[in-house]
Amino acid sequence: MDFNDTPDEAAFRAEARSWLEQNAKPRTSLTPTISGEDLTPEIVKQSQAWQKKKADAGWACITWPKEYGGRGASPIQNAIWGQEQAKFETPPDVFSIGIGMCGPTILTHGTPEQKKRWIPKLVTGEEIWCQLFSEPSAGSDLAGLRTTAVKQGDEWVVNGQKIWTSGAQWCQWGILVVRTDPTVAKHAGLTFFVVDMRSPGIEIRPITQINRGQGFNEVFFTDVRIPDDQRIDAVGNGWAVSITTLMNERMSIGSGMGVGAIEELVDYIEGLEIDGRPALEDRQVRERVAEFVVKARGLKYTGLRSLSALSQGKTPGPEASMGKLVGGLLQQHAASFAMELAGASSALLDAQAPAEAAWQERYLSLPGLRIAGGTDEILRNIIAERVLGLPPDARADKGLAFKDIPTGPPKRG
Amino acid sequence: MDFNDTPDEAAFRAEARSWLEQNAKPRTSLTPTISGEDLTPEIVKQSQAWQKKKADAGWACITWPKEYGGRGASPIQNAIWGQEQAKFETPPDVFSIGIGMCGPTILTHGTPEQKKRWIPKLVTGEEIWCQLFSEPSAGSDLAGLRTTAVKQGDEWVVNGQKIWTSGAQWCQWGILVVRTDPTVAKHAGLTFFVVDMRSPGIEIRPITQINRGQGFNEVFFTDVRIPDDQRIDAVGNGWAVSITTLMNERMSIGSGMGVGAIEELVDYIEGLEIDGRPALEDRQVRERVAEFVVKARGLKYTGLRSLSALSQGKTPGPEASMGKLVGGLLQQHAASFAMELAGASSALLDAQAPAEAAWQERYLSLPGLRIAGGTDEILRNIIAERVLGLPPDARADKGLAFKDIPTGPPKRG
Amino acid sequence: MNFDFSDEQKLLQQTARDYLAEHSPLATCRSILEGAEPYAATLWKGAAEMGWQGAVIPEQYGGAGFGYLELAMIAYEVGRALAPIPFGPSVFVATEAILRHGSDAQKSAWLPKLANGSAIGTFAFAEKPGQNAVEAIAATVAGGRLSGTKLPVADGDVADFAVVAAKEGGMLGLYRIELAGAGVARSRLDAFDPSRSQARIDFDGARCERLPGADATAIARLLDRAAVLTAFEQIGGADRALEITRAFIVGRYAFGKPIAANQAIKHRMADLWCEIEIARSNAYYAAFTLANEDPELPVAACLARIAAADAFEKTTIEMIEFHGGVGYTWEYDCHLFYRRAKQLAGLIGTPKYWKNLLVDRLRAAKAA
Amino acid sequence: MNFDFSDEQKLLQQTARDYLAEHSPLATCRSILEGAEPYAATLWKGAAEMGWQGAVIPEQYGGAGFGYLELAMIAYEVGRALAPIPFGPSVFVATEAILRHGSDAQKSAWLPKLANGSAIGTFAFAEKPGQNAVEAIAATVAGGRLSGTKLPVADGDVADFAVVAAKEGGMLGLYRIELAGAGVARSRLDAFDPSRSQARIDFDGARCERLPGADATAIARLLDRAAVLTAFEQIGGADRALEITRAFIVGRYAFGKPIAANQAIKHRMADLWCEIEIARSNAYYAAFTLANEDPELPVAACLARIAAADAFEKTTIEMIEFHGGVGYTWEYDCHLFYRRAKQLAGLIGTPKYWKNLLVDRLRAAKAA
Repeated sequence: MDFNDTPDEAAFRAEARSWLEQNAKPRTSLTPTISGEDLTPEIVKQSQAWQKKKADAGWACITWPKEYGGRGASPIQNAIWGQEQAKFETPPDVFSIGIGMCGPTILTHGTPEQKKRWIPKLVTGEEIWCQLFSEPSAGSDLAGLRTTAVKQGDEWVVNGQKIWTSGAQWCQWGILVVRTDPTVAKHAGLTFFVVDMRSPGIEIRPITQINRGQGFNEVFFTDVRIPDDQRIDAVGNGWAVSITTLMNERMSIGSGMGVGAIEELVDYIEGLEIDGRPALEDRQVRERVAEFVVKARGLKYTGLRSLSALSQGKTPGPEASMGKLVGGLLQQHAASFAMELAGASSALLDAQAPAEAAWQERYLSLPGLRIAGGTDEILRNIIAERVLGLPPDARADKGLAFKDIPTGPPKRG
Repeated sequence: MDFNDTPDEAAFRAEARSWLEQNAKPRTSLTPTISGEDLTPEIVKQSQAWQKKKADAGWACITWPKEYGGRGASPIQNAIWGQEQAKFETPPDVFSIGIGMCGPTILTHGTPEQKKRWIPKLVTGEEIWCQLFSEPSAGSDLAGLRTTAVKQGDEWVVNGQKIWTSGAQWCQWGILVVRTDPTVAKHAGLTFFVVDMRSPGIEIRPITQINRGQGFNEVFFTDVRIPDDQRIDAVGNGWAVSITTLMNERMSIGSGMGVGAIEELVDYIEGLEIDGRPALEDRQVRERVAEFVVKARGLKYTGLRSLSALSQGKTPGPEASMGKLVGGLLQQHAASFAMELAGASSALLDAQAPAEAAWQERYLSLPGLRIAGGTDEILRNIIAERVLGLPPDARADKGLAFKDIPTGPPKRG
Repeated sequence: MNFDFSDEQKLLQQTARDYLAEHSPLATCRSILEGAEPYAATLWKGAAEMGWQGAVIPEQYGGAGFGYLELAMIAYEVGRALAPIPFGPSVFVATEAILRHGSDAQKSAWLPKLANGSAIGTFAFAEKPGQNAVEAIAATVAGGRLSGTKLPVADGDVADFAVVAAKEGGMLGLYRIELAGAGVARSRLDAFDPSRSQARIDFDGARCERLPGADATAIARLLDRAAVLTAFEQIGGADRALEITRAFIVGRYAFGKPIAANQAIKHRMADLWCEIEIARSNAYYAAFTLANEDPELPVAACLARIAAADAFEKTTIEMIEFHGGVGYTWEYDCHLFYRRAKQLAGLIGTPKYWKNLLVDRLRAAKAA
Repeated sequence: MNFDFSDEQKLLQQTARDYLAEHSPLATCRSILEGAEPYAATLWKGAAEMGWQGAVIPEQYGGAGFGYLELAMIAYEVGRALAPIPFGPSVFVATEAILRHGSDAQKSAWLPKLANGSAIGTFAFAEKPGQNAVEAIAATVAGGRLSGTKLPVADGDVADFAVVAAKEGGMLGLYRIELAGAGVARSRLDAFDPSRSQARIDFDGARCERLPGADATAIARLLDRAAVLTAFEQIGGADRALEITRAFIVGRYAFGKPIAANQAIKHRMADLWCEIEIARSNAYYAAFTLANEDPELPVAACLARIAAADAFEKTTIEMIEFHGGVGYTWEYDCHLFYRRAKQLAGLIGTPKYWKNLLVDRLRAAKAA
């Protein structure tokens, strides 16, 4: 048991760090960026420039095949690269969806032509991608989605609405799953496409979050036409393709989510006085802090264990769901606790109480963290069923054709 | 809003108290007796004697009709009687099941003959009753019970097993629900009987609890014969009759479960030193204590609100389930906390650390409290469905004949 | 034994609910949250016409002459509606302070205006983060002039006067100050719950009037009464949040059934209901001690404050989670409750502060 | 980067598991719990033959010469089996104390006997309820003789000697005492977990040997190491409890389906799994610091102790609840785990104590 890199890993880390040192400046603040920051054209340009710079040097999408602009690197090398890059100031990443989810999906299910067409420009940052999965009536129950595509000649005509699409307004392409056959079971009637976000009939409306952030959008489709050569995998096979995407979404490991926030909580409380006495003289405060730290460190070390698995060539499984589940609740409880310690100042989002305002802001951001990318309840189901092997929930929609599945309370009268 | 009795209530309370003062001595310890104490023939005799004394003076089963030995008193008068009696030392009650559940069920569903036959001797304490509902494979899912009764002439022949029967070895009679038709839906195939506990074919085995108490028994039925005139209500109507029994079980209101335990926790901690300093100087201890007291007092006042409802002639509903749900968890957490404060002494059940041992004993008793008479999970379902009106769980046994309901994992092979 | 509100009190409550349903739907709270107005002035005037601000002010001073039980019912409805008006600080604290501890002159001068809504009062004690105890303040009074900074002061930007906690010769007292007067500088602050405004007030030798009777004990009782009434406001908010959540989860379908059919949700709804009932029962008992000037008030106020604040916060956290994605949107109303729960929890000492008070008071009660 | 145990260590672990499956099924724990024997003597001897008691004792003293990572794996399996032997007090504390702080003579005299199981040691520090800090003791030493009462002492009735915390001239130190010797009176006490025995020991001028190196700091590190190893024992117990519960809820049918299909149960099982994983990760890190004499050990030991104790207790509480009625019977094994979780939590300072230590140590680490 040790934390040291193997010689190969150490060499790779050194190579990565030296390139980063020559091309970026060390990061000062460790504040985790919570979803929902507002992008601007400038930020997007910076992000694209940074991606281009990495691509030119062979540091973009490093696990992807060389032939498509990747580096053919191993998962552990990718994790090492991530650790090192995190130590440097880099522009907000507008490619996380494209590189984290869209690319891997196309690499897995796309034709050689499709890969050649889309992957290289994704690597160089020339084209930005988004994901069009969730719908107002299909969140946790993604396979219950209602957006339809109907074949006309060698085109598909799409109508419906998607929601929770990050940065849609900046994207050239989106991955889209729609219903092409409502007469079969819900998972069987789906098909997966790549859609040009500039197509006529697409309308994008930003969603304002409770913290006033606008990281997400609603995307409306009215008779949007998609050439059949932008279909990924077979008609009716959309669910299998979507699963690949979602697996990659939940892959984010070694994150140690919430660790930074708890370290900041300790620093905040270290400097706080409650009614004239140091907060850390208060055993209730001390013990709550200890409980937060135990969880945060546990998540951090769990991340290291996952890295070890990667390092040994194992692929992390559903246990990765724990990071978001435990980390989300942990941070919300920590923010609430910080607000309680602040007393009357917990009522402020004002620069007159900047340290407190930061916790109030967190308290407004965290409910989103507990919902986006799988609610706590979905994550518990994943752990219960896929880690512990417990039976699935009793299903009310089992064996029904999609069109026959209840979607609301029975009508009275 | 006031806590004072109405003039009528005050008069009744005075009458009750004066009789109690003449016939019992004031209670010294307020320790709540937790289920599982072991009865002895002496204790049973004392309990019967006390019941007889009350009956002779008209203070037994006071809400029951005068013609059967009751007093025709109102529910609020019954509650007042309970409050007053609780202030006096009385023998352990061996009639709580009979008076609390069996009697009311017979009074509601029995024939005049059945009432005349059983109620008076229940009132005088001459005959002790028990309940034969739960089975090893039918706890929360009571209607899934498997004990059968088959009609032969004007008798029924019962085979099967019941469990969690309190004080079975002291009883003359038991109320019994069994399956008389496995070919219909599970709730429709049940019938309700009164069984003579001295019948041939009945075998009683005590169950030892984790706290070594033996308050409950397993009862085995082998070709036990019950005359048809001991059937309560129609064949196949056993579920409706059982519901009456269970409603009465959950009726126990104004109890303020856990209030006494938390008062004792405060007293215990008041006298405790942690590493040489008063425990109540420790803000973590103070705040935990405060949280316990808030819950306990809340339960106490909730009981008073239920009494008010009674006083105004309303009957308490499913909200009574809250007392056991919140009170059970509250006490288990309190016992665990007391053990943590005791440090190394939490390892003892010894007279060398009597105050600590009492909390350890509680910690061993409380898991039973959270299970008996409805688990926490069943109580949450009752509150969710019957108080909040939320939909029932998806049912896997809906519309199936009892014999077709899965009772275990599918056989491999 | 009648541990419940009377039919007359419930009728008053229903009237209040009907009035607020018409004049303070959640859209009203949202308009203040999103707009420039610090509070709903029309609603404030309307409430005064209903007699709410003057509920416990004697008729001789233009009040309605109700009792505290009536005021508790009104507070509950104000909470249910998330009414964006300076009700608590002005009615539960400022009005009480003058009513209980003001001179005859102060009463005659201010109670009528408070009753008819033409004046708004507030309470200023907090000076910096981490402060809960009124004792732990730095503001001082000398020669009838008060100096110090109060941060934050709820409604400090809109109140006509503040009841300010300060020390004169080391002794804690309450002082009434005109906020439009000389030596007072106030600025509105960005609020966590913008439907209720917050301000910073700097006093630099501002002329002030002492409230004669307000010694440390009197101030403690003043806050006890405010805690009880605020608890009703919080329980009102929690009830409404639970009702809205209940309606949503019953109507929202996933996997072919209402999401409310999932135990993960229904059991936590049951737990929330229990939390709120525990809070309600504690608040009822506290209201009884308040209405009867019962010596148990100091303990009962702690019980009510702790239970109500925690129940409201827990309910609003689950409210968003159970709504899922839409619950996290600005467009839905969940965040109005999520914000208000924290705003009320921080107003007059957080639950943590009251928990420690409770233990002291339980021990004192036992010793006595 | 290899934050995991080696294949050799896992092989050793598997050997231990196989051995205990044969020689220490839960029936063995139950037989001690129900019978008069204070511990499973045969199992104790067998464990010694496997080299467990001497895992970290150098071969020159008859030990196996393994490292702490191997001992951690053994501790985990001992915990999984709820093995009714005086393992922790003798191996994690008494043996460590002599190995680290004993004189050469003490080492030569005792390490071989400890390694081959012919001697049992224990640790005596607690004197009365509410005590967690080793510093807060009254036992004193003068002229090589120790006086004072230790209550309770785990395995105090069966140990051949105790390492006793006492003060000499106000200075805290550790002293080795023969428990069969003069001036020592011991009595077995009724235990909350009768599968592990507890005793009271009264010392009245009992002859004792000081462990030279054992000053306050050394004692703190001694307890840190014990905390890490105990954490593995606790996580072993928690894993086994969760496995047994899982098997039960999958096989137990109600309402026509396995009770494990109810979210009320499966989601709480998921939460328990997370608690245990958090504990495991903290324990792994602590084991790393232990094996490498890493300066982070004092912090890591707190993390491991707190997380493991809480995870084991929570798991055993749910274990009974999810088993329902049968889980509350003496006949089922749930209570064996329910008792052991609390026994281990109280052994060397409860989580509450270690939480406060953690904050001090985090601040010290930051200051450094």
